[in-house]
Amino acid sequence: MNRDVIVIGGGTAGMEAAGQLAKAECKVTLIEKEEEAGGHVRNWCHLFPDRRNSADVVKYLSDLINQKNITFLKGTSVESINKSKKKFHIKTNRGHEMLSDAVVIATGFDLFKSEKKEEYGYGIYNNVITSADLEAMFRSGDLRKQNGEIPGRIGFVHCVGSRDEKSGNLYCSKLCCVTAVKQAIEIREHLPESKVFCFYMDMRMGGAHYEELYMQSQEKYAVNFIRGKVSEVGESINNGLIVKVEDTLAGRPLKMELDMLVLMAGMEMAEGGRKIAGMSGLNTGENRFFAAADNHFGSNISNIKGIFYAGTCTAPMNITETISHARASVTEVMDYLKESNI
Amino acid sequence: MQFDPFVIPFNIGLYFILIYVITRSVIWFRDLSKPDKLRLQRGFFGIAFGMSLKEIFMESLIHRKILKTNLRLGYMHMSLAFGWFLLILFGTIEADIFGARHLNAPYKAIFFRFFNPEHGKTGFEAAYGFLMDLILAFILSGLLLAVLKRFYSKIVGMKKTTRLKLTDKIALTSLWLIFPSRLLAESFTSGAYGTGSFLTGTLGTWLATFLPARQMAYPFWWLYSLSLGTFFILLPITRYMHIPTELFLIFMRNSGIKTGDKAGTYSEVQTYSCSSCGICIDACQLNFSAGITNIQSAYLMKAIRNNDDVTDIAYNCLMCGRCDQKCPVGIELSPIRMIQRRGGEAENDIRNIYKGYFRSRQSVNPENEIIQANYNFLKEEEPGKTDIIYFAGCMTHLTPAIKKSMVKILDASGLKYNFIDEHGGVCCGRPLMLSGQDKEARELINFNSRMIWKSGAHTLVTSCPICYKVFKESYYLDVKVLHHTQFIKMLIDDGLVKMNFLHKKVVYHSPCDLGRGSGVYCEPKEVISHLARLEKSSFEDENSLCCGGSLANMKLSSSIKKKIALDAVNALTKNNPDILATACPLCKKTFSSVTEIKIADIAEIAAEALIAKPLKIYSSSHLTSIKELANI
Amino acid sequence: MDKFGFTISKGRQIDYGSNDKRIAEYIFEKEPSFRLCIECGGCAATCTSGNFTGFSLREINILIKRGENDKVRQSLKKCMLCGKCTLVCPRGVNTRNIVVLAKKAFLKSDEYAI
Amino acid sequence: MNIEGKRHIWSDYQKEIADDHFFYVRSCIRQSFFPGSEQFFLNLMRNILGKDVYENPGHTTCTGIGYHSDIVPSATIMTVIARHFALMKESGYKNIAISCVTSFGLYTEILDTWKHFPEQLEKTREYLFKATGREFDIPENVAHSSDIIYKFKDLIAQKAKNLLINKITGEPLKIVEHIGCHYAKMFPKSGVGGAEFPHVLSGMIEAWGGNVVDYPERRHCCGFGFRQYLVQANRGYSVSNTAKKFSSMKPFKPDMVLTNCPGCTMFMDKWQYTIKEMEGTSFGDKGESIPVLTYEELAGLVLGYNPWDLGLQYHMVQSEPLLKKLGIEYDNADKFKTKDGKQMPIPQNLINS
Repeated sequence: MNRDVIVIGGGTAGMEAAGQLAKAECKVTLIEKEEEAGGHVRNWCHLFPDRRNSADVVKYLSDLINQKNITFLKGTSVESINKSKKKFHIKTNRGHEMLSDAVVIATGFDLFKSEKKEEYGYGIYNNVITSADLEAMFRSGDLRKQNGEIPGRIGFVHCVGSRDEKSGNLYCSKLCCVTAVKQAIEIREHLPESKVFCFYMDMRMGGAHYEELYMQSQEKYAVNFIRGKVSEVGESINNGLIVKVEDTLAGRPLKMELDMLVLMAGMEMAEGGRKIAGMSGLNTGENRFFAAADNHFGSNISNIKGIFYAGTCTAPMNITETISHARASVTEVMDYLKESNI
Repeated sequence: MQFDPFVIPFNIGLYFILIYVITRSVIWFRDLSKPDKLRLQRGFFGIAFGMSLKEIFMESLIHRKILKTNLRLGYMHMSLAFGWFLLILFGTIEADIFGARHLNAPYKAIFFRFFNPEHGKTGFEAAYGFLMDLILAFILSGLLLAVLKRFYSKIVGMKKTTRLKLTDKIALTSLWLIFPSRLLAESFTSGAYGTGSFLTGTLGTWLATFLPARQMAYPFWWLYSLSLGTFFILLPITRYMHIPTELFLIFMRNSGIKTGDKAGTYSEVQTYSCSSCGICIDACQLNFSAGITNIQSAYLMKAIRNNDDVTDIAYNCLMCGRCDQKCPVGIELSPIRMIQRRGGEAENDIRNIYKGYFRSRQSVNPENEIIQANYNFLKEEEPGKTDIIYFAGCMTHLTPAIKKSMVKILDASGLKYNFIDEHGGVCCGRPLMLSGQDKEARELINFNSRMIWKSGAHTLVTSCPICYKVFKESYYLDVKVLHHTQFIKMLIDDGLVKMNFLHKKVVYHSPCDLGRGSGVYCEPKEVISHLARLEKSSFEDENSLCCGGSLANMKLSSSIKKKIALDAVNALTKNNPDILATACPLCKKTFSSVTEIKIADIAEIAAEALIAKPLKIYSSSHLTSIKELANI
Repeated sequence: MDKFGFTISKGRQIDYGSNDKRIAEYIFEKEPSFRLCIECGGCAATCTSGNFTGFSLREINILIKRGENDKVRQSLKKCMLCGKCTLVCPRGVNTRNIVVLAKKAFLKSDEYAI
Repeated sequence: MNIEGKRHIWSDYQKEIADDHFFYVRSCIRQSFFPGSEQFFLNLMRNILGKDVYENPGHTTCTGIGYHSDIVPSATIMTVIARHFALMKESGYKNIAISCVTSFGLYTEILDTWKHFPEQLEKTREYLFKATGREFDIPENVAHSSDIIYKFKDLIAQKAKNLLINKITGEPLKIVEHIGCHYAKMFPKSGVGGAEFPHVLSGMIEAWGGNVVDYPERRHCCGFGFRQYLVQANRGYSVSNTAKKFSSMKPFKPDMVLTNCPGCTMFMDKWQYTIKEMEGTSFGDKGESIPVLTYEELAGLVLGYNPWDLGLQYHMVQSEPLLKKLGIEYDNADKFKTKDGKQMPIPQNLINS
């Protein structure tokens, strides 16, 4: 069996797909634009809902791609994809020219650039940070304001760049709610004296154990939830952050001063994925993610025969779903290779 | 003159306690309400006196009720109380017969052996000495049980024993020391003089073989006197106050005095009558299902006596009334708890004067306009004229099956009725009462009363035992109040409805407010027997369990409530009935959430069994019992 | 002010920072299930008093948490403590105790005892 | 506060502002209440910066106040504005310079409407032609006059005689900038620096040596709100908003407020008087009220012009405390004199003087 498959993107989905393809005796080339595989998970500290160390997942994935059938190209991005007679020709920025029988696209997502929501003042007001910045603080174990003080009141703004026509993203990024709850709990653990407020539009706790985590955050960690989208952030004379929101459940506008504000940045189609869509003729949906051939039974299948999708390049997913989706893409690849007699 | 300084502690203690008890009784009597004073006077010079004496003998000395519930515990109490009583009685007689003269000071009887060391050598004297030793041995056997109970409560068949405060511990130690020190004092004296019977004589003779008995005796007589003196002086501020107080309680109860809804002499006497025997703890579902062991009635009584903040204890109770049923002293525990709830957090008003020997009465919280409830918003509507009012109750609206069943049955009966809270009614007021807010409850009661009165009905049927209890007890209505089980029973008896027999095994769970709370035990079971096969459970009638959903408890989390409910369901459904029947929407709802077994209200079973007949309005001449009601 | 024919209104904004949240803290401490409310409104929908008035335990719940106590103080008077709300609550909030505790907390705060 | 972040945003919102040859349209409020501002704008442009600014005597109100009060229908206002464009075309100008933020908002709104609904544009052409026989072109460049000052702010800074420094303390002046809502909140791309962190006024303040105060209610409306003020029953609502805004800036002790909108200047100025009358509250340091200046007035002070020539005396809140801080000499005797030295009546109830 000498079938070549190229996997574009070395995050969770790409690594899982590459690993499973290699197990199925394909010759896999895994292309990653960063210097290291692992994707976003590498930047996270602990994962919801059970708060396991993200390093566990990274280790699992790294072990998986450590196989003889896998060639890992780091620091590499795709320049062009062309198909002729069942063969895909791929050129990279480093001058590789490769042929393959099938391509798996696992370009993943980019976090919404929170500075686009200007009214929240990310990059302008000190101590307005993103969920990713907070994760970095958790990793360093040092949770402080920019001036070194310990924050007393911390707010979380849900749906930053999700469910927001103004951001151009109408969809729900699905993971931010539970991430906010997880991070709120972690803050309360790090700083037991702190008060934490989550500003949400809806609490979307759809996954397994999410609702339980939510309940725990209220019961055990006294996290406060205020239903309302933060409209704007300003600075008080003490450099505190004045947050304006409507408490929609009280039916009244509300303002409060916070020491730190965490923006729950949503997920967007990755820049890399967009480029590939542009150069390859792959269809994208209105939400800019890759459009799958069928929402129910073809979520790995693209409009070009032989190119398959894995993971969050098609829609926001959590790690569990990403890994399942990547495994499913392998099934699709194997079916395709068999049916096309490659 | 027979005297020795060692009798001084005993004498001080004895005269102190006598004077104290007299003073206290005068205060208690003075604080009684006028009618209660009259009752007590009548009771004292009437038949109640004899009843009381008998009860004092049976309960305070023999401890019949404890014996019935728990033989070993009863024996312990009996040996100590009855034994001590006999010891005093026969000791006094002994001193009277054999002493230097008649009518001796009490100490001469108590320390008879010391003052008459040579006594007991002749036949009759020896026989009497044998009797005295026998009594002492009887007491000591009980004491041994008591000591063992303190350290290992299962020995007397108790799962839990009460916890003690410091003065209790000192009093307990002195109590424990009384009889062993008497034993040793008498034994040494007997050993020295060669007297004494099978216990003191034998022990004394043996001790004299290796100890200087004559010299050893004296300190033990001191110890004996000291422990008695200490015990008497501490008695008013320890749980042992129950010994004298219980006598008052029995007299008062037999004279027809009731607890009422305010703190007063009777509630105080009851509080002091609690011996902390712990039977209420074993009976309490919060104890055996939820592991909560600090709120039971014994602790409430103790906390009231100690002037502690009782709020948490008072509110953390299902008010199921199981402890009331089991209390061997017959204290009205739930009414006393209700008084505490009404009092709110009035602990500041209870002043602990004279270090606990006297306490002023707990006063009820002053009303506070700021938080005083206000139900002015309720709009009175004109109810149509009717014979029967069906009042489903708030909870029943959450179990629509019950109200639909009742409507079906009422329709089938052909009686003229009005479903008065069909579109949502006003609460009956009992939940407010249970949280101590009687005045607010009264507003709702008045509102509902006016509605009922305006309808001209002669009968009020309710589906909810909570409503039933309050309608019966706190509404002043000229209507017959029936729980729907009673009403269905009447309909069946009168032949107004016909029922099929359902071939199903049914176990009946008696709701607290209907059973223990209102004494309605038979009708529900009779209705079930008429409709299906009624099976017995181990928790029938007075011994029935609480479902755990009780509105009376303000403190329990829903998970603990579920635990109680699960335990109760499991206990009731040991024999796998087809249906666990109840007669309360709250019980139904509580049980349903923890079990797969079908839980049904009796009304539902009845509605299922109902033989449909064409709707026709009976003329009232057909009615028998219902008609009679109209004539009341 | 009359000469202008209009006045400066106080504004409806909840000023969370300066509001008095001792009532909420008191209830949180004594009845932790107070935190579990997700404002579904089940309690208000089933409420016997809510049948007749705008009384809403859900609203009371949130106003106490935000320290908007004045309205709550008045609303609380309408509760009949019947307990239907406790039965319907999906989160096991001990709603009746919250009402009782809130009343108590108001009393205490009036006496400056909290 | 992170200025880098702001620069980043500003770079996203850089609009093109013409360099010369402006067709100037005046503001109803400004020419009535603060005539010195518009006068100085023309003076500055023509005489100091040497630009060509043309005013057409046939120019009218844009009817914006009527439009925002539901009196003037949109077809009418489009036609009125089209007529302005026609005058501009007839005068041979392609760059429009708008003095009023309300007008500016309407110009941008209407141009955007025409872009999305060309049939409306066609209709407007038809209406205008039928009514007046005129034809018009869409202007090549639409700028608010504050945009133009912003463009030349560095030139002004070079010629500055008084920088925005408190001469008494040596510290930069603390200046609140208030941007009219219709300047960029509707179309962020039409304003310098966008809607959230507009740079148009803060750029001037920084260039001329002052410090910008960012306070929590910076984005809040001045309180005018058109029909909120115009209907007397609603005026409480209008003044309440102003009170809220000033209460929020009060702790920062600003030395002055700089605005670019006629309504804002008027209401932030006059409501301070009203609030003081009603409640006795003033919002500046030491019980003073806060002077509210237009950008032209500030530019004039920076360039060393006589404050009375700039028309500062026509504000309700007088600028004397500010002038003292700036070290600008003035003669109170000249305050209310006409051009030819005649004494005018002196207004009552002025504050800060």
